Amino acid sequence: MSEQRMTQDMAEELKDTSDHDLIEMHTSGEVGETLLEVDHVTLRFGGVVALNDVNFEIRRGEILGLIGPNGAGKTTCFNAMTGVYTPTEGKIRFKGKEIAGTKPHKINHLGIARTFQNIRLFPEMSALENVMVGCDARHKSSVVGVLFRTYRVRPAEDELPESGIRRSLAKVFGVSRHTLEERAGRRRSMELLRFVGIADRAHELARNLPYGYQRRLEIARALATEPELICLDEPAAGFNPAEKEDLMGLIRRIRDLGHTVLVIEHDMKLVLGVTDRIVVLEFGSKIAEGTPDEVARNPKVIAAYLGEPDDAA
Amino acid sequence: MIRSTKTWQAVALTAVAGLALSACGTTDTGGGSSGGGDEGGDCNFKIAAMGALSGPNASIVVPSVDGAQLALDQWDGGDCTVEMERFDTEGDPAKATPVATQIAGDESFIGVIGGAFSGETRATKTIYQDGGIPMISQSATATDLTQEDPVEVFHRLVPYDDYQGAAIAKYLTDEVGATKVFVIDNAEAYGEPLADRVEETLGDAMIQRDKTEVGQTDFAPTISKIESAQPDAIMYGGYIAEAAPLLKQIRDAGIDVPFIGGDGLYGADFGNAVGEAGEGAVVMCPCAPIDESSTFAADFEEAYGGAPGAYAAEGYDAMTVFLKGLEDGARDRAAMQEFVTGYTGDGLSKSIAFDENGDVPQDQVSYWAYKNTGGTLQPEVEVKPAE
Amino acid sequence: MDFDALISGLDRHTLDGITRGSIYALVALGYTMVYGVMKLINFAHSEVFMVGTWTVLGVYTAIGATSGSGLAMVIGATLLALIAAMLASAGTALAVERIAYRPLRKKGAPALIFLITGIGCSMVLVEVFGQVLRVFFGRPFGRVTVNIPAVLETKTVFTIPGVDLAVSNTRILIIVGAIVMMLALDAFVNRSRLGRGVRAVAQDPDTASLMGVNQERVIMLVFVLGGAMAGVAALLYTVQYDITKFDIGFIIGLKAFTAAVLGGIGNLRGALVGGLFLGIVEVYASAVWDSSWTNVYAFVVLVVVLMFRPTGILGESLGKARA
Amino acid sequence: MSQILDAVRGLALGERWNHAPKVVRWAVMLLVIAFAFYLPYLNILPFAYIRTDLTASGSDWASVLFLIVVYMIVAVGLNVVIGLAGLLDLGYVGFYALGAYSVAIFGSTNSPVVQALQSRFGLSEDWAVPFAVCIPIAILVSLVAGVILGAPTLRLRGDYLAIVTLGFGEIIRITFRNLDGISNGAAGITGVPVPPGPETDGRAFFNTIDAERWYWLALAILILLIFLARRLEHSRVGRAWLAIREDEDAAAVMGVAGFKFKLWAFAIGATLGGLAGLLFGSKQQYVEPNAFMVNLSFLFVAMVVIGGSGNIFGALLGAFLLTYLPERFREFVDWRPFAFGVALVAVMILRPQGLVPSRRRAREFEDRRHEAEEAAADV
Repeated sequence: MSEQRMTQDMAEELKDTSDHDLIEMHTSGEVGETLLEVDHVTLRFGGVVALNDVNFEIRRGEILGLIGPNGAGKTTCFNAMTGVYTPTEGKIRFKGKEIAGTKPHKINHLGIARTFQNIRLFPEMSALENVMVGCDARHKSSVVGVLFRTYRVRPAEDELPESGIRRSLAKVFGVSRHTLEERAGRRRSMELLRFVGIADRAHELARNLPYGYQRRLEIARALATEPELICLDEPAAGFNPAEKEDLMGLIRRIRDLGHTVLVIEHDMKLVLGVTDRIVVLEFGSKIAEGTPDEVARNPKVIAAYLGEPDDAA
Repeated sequence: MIRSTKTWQAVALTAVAGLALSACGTTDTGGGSSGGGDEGGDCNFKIAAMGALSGPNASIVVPSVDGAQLALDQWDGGDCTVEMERFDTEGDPAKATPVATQIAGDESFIGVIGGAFSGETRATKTIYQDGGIPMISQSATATDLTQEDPVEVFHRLVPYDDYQGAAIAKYLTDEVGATKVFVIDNAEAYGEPLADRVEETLGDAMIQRDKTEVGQTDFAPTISKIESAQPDAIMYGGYIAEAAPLLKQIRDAGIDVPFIGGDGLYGADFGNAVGEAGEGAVVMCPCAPIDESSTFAADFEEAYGGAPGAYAAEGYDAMTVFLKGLEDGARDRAAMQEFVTGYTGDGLSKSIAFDENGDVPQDQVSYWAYKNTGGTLQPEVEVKPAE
Repeated sequence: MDFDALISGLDRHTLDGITRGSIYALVALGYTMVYGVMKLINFAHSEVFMVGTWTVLGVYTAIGATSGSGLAMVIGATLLALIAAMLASAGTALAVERIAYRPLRKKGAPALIFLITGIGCSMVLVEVFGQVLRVFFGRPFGRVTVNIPAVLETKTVFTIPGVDLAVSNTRILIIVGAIVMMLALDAFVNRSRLGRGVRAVAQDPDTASLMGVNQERVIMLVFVLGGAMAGVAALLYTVQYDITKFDIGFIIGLKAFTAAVLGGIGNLRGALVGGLFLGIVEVYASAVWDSSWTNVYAFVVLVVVLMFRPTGILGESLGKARA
Repeated sequence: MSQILDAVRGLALGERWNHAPKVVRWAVMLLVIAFAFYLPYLNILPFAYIRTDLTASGSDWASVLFLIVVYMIVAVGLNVVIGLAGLLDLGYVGFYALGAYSVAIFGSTNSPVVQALQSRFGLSEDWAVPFAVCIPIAILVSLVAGVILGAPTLRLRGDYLAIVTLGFGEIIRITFRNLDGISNGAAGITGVPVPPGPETDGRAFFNTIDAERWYWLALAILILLIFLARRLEHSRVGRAWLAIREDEDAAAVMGVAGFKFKLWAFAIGATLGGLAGLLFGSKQQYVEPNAFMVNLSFLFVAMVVIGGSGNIFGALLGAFLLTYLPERFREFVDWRPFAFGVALVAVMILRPQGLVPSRRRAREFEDRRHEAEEAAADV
């Protein structure tokens, strides 16, 4: 769809026709089964041990928190899980399949998406386009298909154009997959923007959005790739308490859509408030694992966070 | 200014002729100018000079076009008004084709002087053939222009490179007495076939061949090949820009054997570029020394402020042939074509005639070896390769 | 194909290659320094070199130095030409920076714009010598090759015993000159306070400016230094080849840029390694085959090296190494 | 100049265009296209002054128009590579050369390859690969060359890619120049075939004199290509290119197969370059290696950048200006390269975002300028 058309369609899109069907995850797996497995992973850089025999799992449908003081190895662990680093020892498996050595975009296709601690949007694309890039990850139209509209599909009744001739043509020749995907991607992206609460500025360049919007846009973009596991890297960084409260709600709603959520966070209060389970790292080793209550009572954890059990950084 | 009013008229005329699009072909503007010719009797023509008038190779072309202009200025046309228009191609075939299409489409042009280089001539001769306009080239020497798919309209005042290669080889064996010649070329459309032909004619008298690159200034690999080959003469097919550093490095390496090049080195620039290292270097050229009794050199110097450069005499001759055609009553392209093809007469550079391909007849092919003496090229000996 | 010629004359070809490569390396320094600090390919740098060669000609003409002048004249003229060429080239580089790049920097233009502007500057400088100056002053300006008097006449100084390799005075001057200038520059960048500023900006412009390094001054400095090195290259070039021409910078610039990338752009020692490597490869290959494929040799080597070492032989060390 | 541009901006053409009804937009577009086809005959004052054949020593207007359109095709292709995918290709002339040489090597009876085929299979001396077959050959050759060049080099970072592609362009030219047995070496190949067509006035339909037919052919192809390029731009593919240009790592994490799409950009660019070369070689009926020097690559990049990188219409304008102006002002002969250089620098300094930047790029530019100003103010 052309840039010009966007302006015309804007009004229609802004209408709040909340339609969760569009963005709900439909997975075949069962809640509670192991989704991602960090199996005794050790990671060394030269002589430095960044991760030391870390071992935990993420179960489908839960919100898992990964916490630890600065330099505990949270982000390293996170990067290993998303394929940036390959473990020196041990395995990381996603749905039983080892992911070490898989290229980043393939990992995304497997069903893992992430956000970045220091926001990395596509600054010169609009918010909507940012999310559409995410949707495109699940789309199939090829360069040839886009150019010549070769791949035709028989559209469902409600996808047919309204006017007479076009409708008959579409009935006879079908509609190109590109057109359908484009239309669906657009609607889904708008719905996601609505879901994270920034639809009002969908057509603004990402770089011009306020900080909070950018953070939420990153989440929308990651959700657009239909991930079974979404990893949020310090999503509350720079948020005020009210925003954090909103974010907690958003994280729960993400889980309700059918995603499994991994949250890496500094902020104990947020993590304790939103997660189902928590893994605590310190100096590259796992020191505790359990429900928020268990973890909050764990003396090792309290020692690690000594003096700042309510880290509001 | 006059021209622009004329243009206005022409444009207005065609504009009035209206938007009857189908009626105006591509020649509409040109047709207008030729219509304007009616005001000065029936002999009002233009002659085009096409070549590299700008760019790095302009110095080889501009003197010949100036020479043509001089011939026109000295001509007493009687009823005839003839203008010469200069068309710059930068020596680039791609830029030459729009020019050629323009000239061929404008009926007021009755002849073309050029193309100056072989590449642009190759690219445009079919256009001129389609337009039926005779061309006389002052300096395009590639063999294939006339030897492979020749066109009727093409004529040239210089013999083609096969002869030049033979002339160089003949000079090397007869005048230098060389038996071990090292042949170098610049891998370009001019130098390579020339060197090929030298190699062919020399036969066993050539010991080694090497190629260089245009724009190259460090010839160390070639020098070391020369050193180990121990030749008694060196031939280079290429242009001045590379010949100058090459020759300097040959001399710096202490190799003192005779050095000879083709007409790509001909011109005052050679002496300027090569300096003292060029002393005694020989340049073979199809250009005969201009008759001392002629006032051409003086006239040229007066008009253009410098000694006649490369092919100035040929340019002068090319124009003269067309002007003689007009004197003879040729009033359209076909008549001019017929006149040029059958033309014989003494020119400034040589006695002029064209064979069936538009070439210099074999028995008239003649070259001169020029020796670089004190920075200028002095005629040394005439070489007739066809004998 | 003639591998015997290569093997039998290996010493000779290596010396030829080092000579050729020394000039590449000196010119490559300009590309590499500017790139290291600004992440910008300065396409006008080839013309900075070209201006240097004309300056040498100008100095020789002005003081009447010709080949066969006395020893005092030779040394005096060469030194004067060296200084003048360094000044002229540095001045040209600085002028390009001030007139063309600085306004773009102020407007925060993307890299591509700098590139096109550089190409434009290069065209302007070429045409100044090929056209503008010719119109006003006539010869020797114009689009023809011009002889520069061989003030320092080529003489064999000594022969390396054993391999029977004659080494001439001009070669010694080129190789020693290039290496000395390289070492001096390297020492300057690594030891001096100004040099530290250069490295700081190369590594992290933001932090550097927080630390009080004046970025504008550093940028000026690298243009001046790179230009001066091109001036040195210009003198050495004229000593060896005795000519100049309005468009002489193009091919040297192309090769020097290739050399800079080959060695690791942004890395001063990389420029030296890349230059020498490229020079030697070209000469070796030309000895085995012929020179009409020179550019193909150069670029094939470049592609092969980059495939195995994506940031060049020595990597990018003036700035931080980026993945 | 900027005042004029501001005045033009004041008309808010873009806004009006966007709010105009679809019918009006279509009508205007059709009118523009019709006008483009009519251009060779343009003789109405004062518009006729844009013609290049009015002054003495001018060149044929239709031929110039043809060259402009060929370069526009190049610009559309290069815009995909540079403007959209953000890959700096300084060797684009290589693909242009490949297109031209493909049709010459397979379609001309003077080509050594055709002659070898003739003698090998006992074919007549008039036999050559038909023009219609040469087109897919040329497209395929350039496409494959794009992939072959892209596959090993696209993993390199931007500036490295620039020099490697530049080298590629040179390698292509030198190879064609040196391989006498395939491309007839430095002399080039004459008799490059032209598209078939009914004979008129005893000449082939596509001949060397009636250049406007070539122009119309090229224009039709250009319009088709613009249409296709816009389809790509506003699709999953175009978004992937932009995302890669913006932040390649983030794009990969979002599931964009960076290498694949970069390779596609390269291959599409190469194909368009080859197609333009094919048209050029065929109209010229003669190809020679010196027509494909490095400088042409720089010219191509300048076209895309000066018009406004990332915007097809900017690239078209750039191609038009840089081809047309030197032809229109032929009377300045030797001053043209100098003027060209000065103009290039001046335009870039005065309007670094290009003459018609994409709206996206323009915004980006404003922001960066503010940043630069703020940074300057801080110091």
